[in-house]
Amino acid sequence: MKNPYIPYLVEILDAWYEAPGDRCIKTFKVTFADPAVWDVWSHRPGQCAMVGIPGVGESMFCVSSSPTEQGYLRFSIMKTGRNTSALHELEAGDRFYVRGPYGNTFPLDEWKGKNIVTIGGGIGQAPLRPVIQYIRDNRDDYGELTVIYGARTSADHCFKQEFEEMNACGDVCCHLSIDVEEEGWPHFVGFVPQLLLEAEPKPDNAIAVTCGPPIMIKFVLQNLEKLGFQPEQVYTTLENRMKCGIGKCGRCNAGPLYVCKDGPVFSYAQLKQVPEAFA
Amino acid sequence: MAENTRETFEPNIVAFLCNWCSYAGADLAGTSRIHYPSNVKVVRVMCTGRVNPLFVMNALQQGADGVLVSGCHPGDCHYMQGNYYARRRFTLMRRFLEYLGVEPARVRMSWVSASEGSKWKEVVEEVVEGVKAVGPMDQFKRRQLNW
Amino acid sequence: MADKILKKDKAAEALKELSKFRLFAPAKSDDVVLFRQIEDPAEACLDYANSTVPPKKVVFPQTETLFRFKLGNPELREKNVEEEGTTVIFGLRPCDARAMSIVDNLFSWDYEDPYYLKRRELTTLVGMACVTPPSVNCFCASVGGEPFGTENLDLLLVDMGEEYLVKVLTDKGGKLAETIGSFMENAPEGAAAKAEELAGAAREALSRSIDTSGIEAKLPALWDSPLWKEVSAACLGCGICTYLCPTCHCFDIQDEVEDAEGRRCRMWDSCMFREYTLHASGHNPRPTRKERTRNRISHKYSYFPGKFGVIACVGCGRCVNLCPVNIDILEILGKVVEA
Amino acid sequence: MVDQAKLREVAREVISREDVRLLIGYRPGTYGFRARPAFVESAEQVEELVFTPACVSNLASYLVLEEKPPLPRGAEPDNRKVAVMVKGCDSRALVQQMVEKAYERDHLVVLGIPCSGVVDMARVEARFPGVLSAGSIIREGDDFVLSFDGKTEKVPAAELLADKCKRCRYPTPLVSDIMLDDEVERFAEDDFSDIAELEGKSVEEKWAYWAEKFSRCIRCYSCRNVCPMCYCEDCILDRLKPVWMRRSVDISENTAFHISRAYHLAGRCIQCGECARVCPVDIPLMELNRKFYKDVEELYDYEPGLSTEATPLLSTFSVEDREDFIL
Amino acid sequence: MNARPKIGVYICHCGINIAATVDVEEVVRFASTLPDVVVARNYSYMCSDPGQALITEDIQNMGLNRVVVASCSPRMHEPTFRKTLMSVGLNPYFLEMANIREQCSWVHEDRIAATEKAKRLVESAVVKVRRLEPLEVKEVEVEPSCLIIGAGIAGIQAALDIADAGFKVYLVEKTPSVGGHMAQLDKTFPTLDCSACILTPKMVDVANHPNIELLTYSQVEEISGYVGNFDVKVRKKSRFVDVSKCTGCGACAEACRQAGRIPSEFDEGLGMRSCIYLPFPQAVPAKYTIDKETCLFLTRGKCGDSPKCVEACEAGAIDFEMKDEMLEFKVGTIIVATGFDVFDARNKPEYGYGTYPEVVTALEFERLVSASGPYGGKVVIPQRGKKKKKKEGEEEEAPRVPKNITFIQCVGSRDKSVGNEYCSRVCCMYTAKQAHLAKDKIPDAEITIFYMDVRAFGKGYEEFYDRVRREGIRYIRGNPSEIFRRGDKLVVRAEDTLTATPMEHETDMVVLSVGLMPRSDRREIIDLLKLSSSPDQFYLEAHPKLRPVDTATDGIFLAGACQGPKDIPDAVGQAKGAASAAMILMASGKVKVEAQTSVVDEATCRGCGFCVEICPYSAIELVEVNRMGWPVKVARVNEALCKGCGACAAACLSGSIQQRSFRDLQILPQIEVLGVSD
Repeated sequence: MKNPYIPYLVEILDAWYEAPGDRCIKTFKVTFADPAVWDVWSHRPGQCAMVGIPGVGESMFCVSSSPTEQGYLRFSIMKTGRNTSALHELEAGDRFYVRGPYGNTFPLDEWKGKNIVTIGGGIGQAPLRPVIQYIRDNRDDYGELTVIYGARTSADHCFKQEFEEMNACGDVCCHLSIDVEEEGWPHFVGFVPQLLLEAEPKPDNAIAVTCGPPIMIKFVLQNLEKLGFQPEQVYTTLENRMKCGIGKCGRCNAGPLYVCKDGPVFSYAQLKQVPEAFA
Repeated sequence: MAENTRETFEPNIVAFLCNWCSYAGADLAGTSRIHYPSNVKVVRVMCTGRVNPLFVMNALQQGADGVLVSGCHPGDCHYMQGNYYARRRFTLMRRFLEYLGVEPARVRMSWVSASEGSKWKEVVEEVVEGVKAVGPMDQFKRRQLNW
Repeated sequence: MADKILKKDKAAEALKELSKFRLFAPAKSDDVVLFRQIEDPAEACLDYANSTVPPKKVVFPQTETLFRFKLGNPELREKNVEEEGTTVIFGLRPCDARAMSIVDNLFSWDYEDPYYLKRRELTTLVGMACVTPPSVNCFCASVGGEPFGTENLDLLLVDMGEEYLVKVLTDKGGKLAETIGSFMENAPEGAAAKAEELAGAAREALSRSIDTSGIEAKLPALWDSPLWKEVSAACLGCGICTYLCPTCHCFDIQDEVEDAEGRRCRMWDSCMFREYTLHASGHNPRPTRKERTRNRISHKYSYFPGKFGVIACVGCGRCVNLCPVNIDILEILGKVVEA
Repeated sequence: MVDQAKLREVAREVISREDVRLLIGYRPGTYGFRARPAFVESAEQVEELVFTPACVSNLASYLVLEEKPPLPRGAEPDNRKVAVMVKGCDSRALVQQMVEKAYERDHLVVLGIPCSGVVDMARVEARFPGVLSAGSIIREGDDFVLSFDGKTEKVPAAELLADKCKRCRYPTPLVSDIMLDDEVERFAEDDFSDIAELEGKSVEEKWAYWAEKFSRCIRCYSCRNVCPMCYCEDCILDRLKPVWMRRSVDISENTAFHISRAYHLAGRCIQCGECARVCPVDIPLMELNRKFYKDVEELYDYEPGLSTEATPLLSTFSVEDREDFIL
Repeated sequence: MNARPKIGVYICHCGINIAATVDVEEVVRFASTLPDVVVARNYSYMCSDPGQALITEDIQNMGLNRVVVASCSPRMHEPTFRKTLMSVGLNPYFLEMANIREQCSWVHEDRIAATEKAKRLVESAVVKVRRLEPLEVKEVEVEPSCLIIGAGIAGIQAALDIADAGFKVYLVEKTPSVGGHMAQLDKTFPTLDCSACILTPKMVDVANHPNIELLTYSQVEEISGYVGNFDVKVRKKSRFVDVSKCTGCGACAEACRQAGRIPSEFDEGLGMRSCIYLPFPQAVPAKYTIDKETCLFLTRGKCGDSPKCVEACEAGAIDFEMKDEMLEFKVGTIIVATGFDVFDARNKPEYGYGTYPEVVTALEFERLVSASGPYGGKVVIPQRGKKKKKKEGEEEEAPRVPKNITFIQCVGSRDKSVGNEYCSRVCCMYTAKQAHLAKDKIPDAEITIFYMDVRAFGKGYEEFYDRVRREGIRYIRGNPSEIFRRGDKLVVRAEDTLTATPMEHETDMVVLSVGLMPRSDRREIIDLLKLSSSPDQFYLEAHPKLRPVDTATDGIFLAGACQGPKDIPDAVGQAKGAASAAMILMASGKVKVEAQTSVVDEATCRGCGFCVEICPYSAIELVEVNRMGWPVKVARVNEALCKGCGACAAACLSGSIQQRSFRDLQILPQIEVLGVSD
């Protein structure tokens, strides 16, 4: 069995900024330096990988591309610390290391035939992107797809072109927002939980998936409850500090859960049992 | 590089020099073409007051055989007091390191003014000779990360 | 293999023989007993209560290289544990041996940890039964252990006064016994019975105990209990209880670089440290020592048993003996039981 | 020795005050002769309070150890005072903490305990091994009287006394609001002969001595965490940016850790001895701190923790400071 | 967003200055292997235009964002290359230099060793430049006004110069009149000009100058801010006299019930004044002031049936209800000219000052010999403490004229026993002057001067000293040990150190040449302005040689004897220097502040204040901030005051205060590189 601590070398095919600022977000499109790795690599939406540079460190990120996107992986990374700063310095042609895929996945098979609502805020859209992409690539298997997304300003919106393209395509019902008024912004102004009430998705035969900052999640969950969603219908991902990614180092535990192994995807019903999950 | 023996041992010394006096003094040694050993490598700081005594520890850990801190003569500090603070800090740190078993010859301090190019040479020579006499600093070195 | 006798005056020779392997045995540094690699049998101190630092570090070193790298070179060189060769831990207490089997669950769960497991495979455990409890705070019997426990041991030595009774417990143990066979003789009739007697007495001599049944289920219910604030108030947030715990296994991973060469290594970490859960954003899911203490106890007595079916505590008493402010896990568990 | 009834009575009064939120004292430990910190928030809890020669902890540490998780929006911080029991040595920590502006004097209610010495618990436990049931230690003249399991034993104080007490210069608290007993006269002198002896060894001997000690260090940070003077929000030794010291445990990094720790206490250590007491692997940490202490006293005639008006040692200088080693 | 560091390394041959000893090609090869180095080049003269063009072209073509120049000392060309970077829009602080000439090629002979060292120095510059951050050179505006504290001759001169240059001056004087000590003097040495004659015109000028706001009887209470922008609060003490109405006629003083009972400060207590008084006849402003410490009405609430002064004042200027007034204004610069105190001779009890009326201080002697003084310029033994209001018809006891006068020099100077090691610089000369004046007034007097050394270093001084000696004044080298009374004489016991003979010298009068002392209230100014003192307790200048009028704080200057003992020409000279230094700032209107300043990470600062204590510029203060709901104290740096020495950074235990461009994060990698043995 392969040593799980040894990462694979990847090469950056393309890299671009999604959002500016001190905590800017950069997307990397990468492929394995050794194409043979593709034979053993298979990930599902929601799964994560340890991304890093020897000499700097490693951090866990969700794979922000869907397995239906062939030949590359995508990671959208916000600059927050030492490792992410080093990663942000990289450009197309540069290389870094990836190991994984780790953790569980969104139960997309179980969700077949249902209406799916994704509710994302800021960089929280990164784990939702593969869900949306996967559904769009398997459009007939699912009902309505509603995408609700907001960020602080229009510049902070991740994956801008893709939303435009979705709106144009019409296979997705897209609701966008920014926190404060901006000239020329044609969509909603306000926080994501309000946008959710505005969009008013129906709970029948539906699944809601939400990712974003903790404060947003808190109010989204409240509002989903208002809209009639049951805890079993609501999914989210947890993000704790991780070191090993494979359920050994103990760092990511939230109560009895090893977020890296048992998660990152959890239903709200599950998390309600674990008080530390929202700590 | 080959193993250092006592005879061929060329110590490596990291020096912290204040911009206004000692660094200028070392520059003057250069302009005056005063030759001295090449063992001392300089980190320029604005004032010896900036030099944290823990820098000594880092240098020794990294493999330096000695450390020199040099600044303005008392009363001449460009920032009035920095060298006085440094003097206290290094007096204590040096005694402490000696207490741990680090030869005092490895932790030196000097006052070299901008006009003392020849003193800089003497200081360098004395520090290098002093460290040569006590040999390489191995005990505290970080273990080598052999590839 | 039948039980053997190792006369105490032969023990040094036997150790000398074993030192051809990577031999770890208790040794004294000032008054502190530690497991150290032994070259000279005279260094070993078999007449000890218990080691301050458990022998877990032999199989789970405090700092361990995972792989090495050169900056600018894509190649990563994996640490080869195999090279360390056969390892013997001589004279460890049954609780510490049992602790390793508990930790095995973790390192072999789902992903197998190649470093730990390889080292476990290479290591033979020679136990030393506790004829008298090493400390007043021993409570192994409350958590599934025994002063003469054999779980996970390859050989067990029982101090019979002038000699050690050597019980061979596994094939691995048998092999090791063979290498020192020439220093041993067959155990006389009645030795086993005498050992049984000693075992009984040792069990009797354990002065502390706790009824652990029901704790696993009870702990989650006590999430918001005021008891956590009470028992953690004095906590200093240091790593003594976890670093000296034979079952604690948390680690950090960091890269170290020196002059363009480097290594990725892991090192012990402690859930009692503030930085352990601290996010880069400054948010800390376990913001105070109260939450950290609750997690430590819950992990050992609820989460771990929930996942692996066994309490992650062997009752060695180290955390009680060495806590600078007398935070006492048995007192905490007592409060949990009462609550 | 402090009258226990009086101690409780005073404590009751203090904790009943509206402007006091917490009283930190001592209570009996869970086994043997131990005593441990007590955190009293109501008058009912004072019954468990004690002060005996087993009360080794320096409670001043808790004044700076309290963690402050984010306060919920709109919540007001509880600004009421904290009452704390301090021995002579401990009181110096309060003074030094105030020199370093950790809090204002009126944040505290100090219950001073003139102290004729505490025991070294390791010596007690080595002398009376296997005592589980609560035993007690009291001071009677030149002896400690230990009672346990129905027995009473008298031991000359010197045999069990903690090392720091054998050199205690300030047995009576230097700062207090309520003194719980009569002043204790200085009963010991500190000539730093222990340090001088080590200083007298060769560099090789010194290095060997310390290397052996430092090699045992497991970097549990108990010495740092227990120290009443170590309370940085974010210790540089935990930092990754920059890395002052690696987390890996080996002789080089361990030595660096101990140098850094001791240097950061130069002119600040008040000799409570807690670091050495808590070290699980018996590294003689006070021999490090005391080296600085000795030098600081010799060179700068400075003792930390004596006056709240003092200027921190390394934040000041004298033009006349010695510089005989400077080229 | 972070741009990845793209470093260009430029290695200069400096003709053969570097290339002869350092294998430049080899250093280039080495540099190009270092992480993040995009390009490494060498050139014969990097500082030449084509050399700089190499750098600017690479910045533009290759997108370099960090530059290392390995050449001569940064003290030489750092400004040059900073400008090079700026010229193509790169922040000038993205430059690091490796000094491979002065500190390498010129001082080492062995080519291999020098090359190895050059490589390490370049590597050290590369790892540092990689972590440098862009800095902004800030400028602050300078308010075109100056506060001058103290209106002695130094303050007056500085005020006039600055005002004449067209800048606003606030001249603040604590006492009711300008003039200071110089106004008390009779003649000045060595020219024997009348002190008042040369001073009073200037005093009048400051009062009348349109650009000077003269604030006498006023005290500075608060100063905040920094160079160019100081906020000043001044307390204008109440004179209880409406200066707009007071005509200075003096009727009030004559009428005062206490007239002649209050010792006059100006006359050193030898003369008397009223409670309402003009310090001296030529005082400016010529307005009366009521001394609230002694005025019966103000101390007891009652002065006979009604205060006589009120009755006497025809202008109705007296107002007992008058309150102190607070003034607030902004200035760009400050000159401190607070002067000196004279040594209190009571601290040398062996000389019997205060015990024997025949023992006077030199300043008292000035008042004695001054024609405007209490004895009309007669040299007499003053009748101290006897000056009760004489009864009607009572014969006044005539003061005794001394026939033998003895001067003792170095009283309170060059004297470790009183803590003053310094020479007061003026005593030798004023003693000679006073001896001359005494001889002039009492030609048959025997005059003796005890001295340690005579220091006559100024222009015309030695000549004057010579002249005085030739006048028959006896100089005895020796420091008297004691003075005691024998009959109606005083006996000075001393040793003539030139002949090594002990002696007793009988005399009628002793004049103690007291030295100059720092002001007894100097702490107030030190606290107000955060000034430092030198070991002699006078205010400390920024540099003893090159910045003698500057203080450590930008925009604050020293003039006159507050910085150290000075005679009048020196005080005036320094005042003009301070004025010109202040005017440079005000004329340019802007001042650049240091960019490599310290900065605090408020999230981790524990507020211990070590840095606050340590900062020689008082640039750091503790402020309360909210940390997740909790009020905590943290250090904060005033960047306009910080000079970038970094002493705070080395003092901070938690590494929370860092110096820009010299952060731990930037220095530690250098140590890592340089520490490695080759």
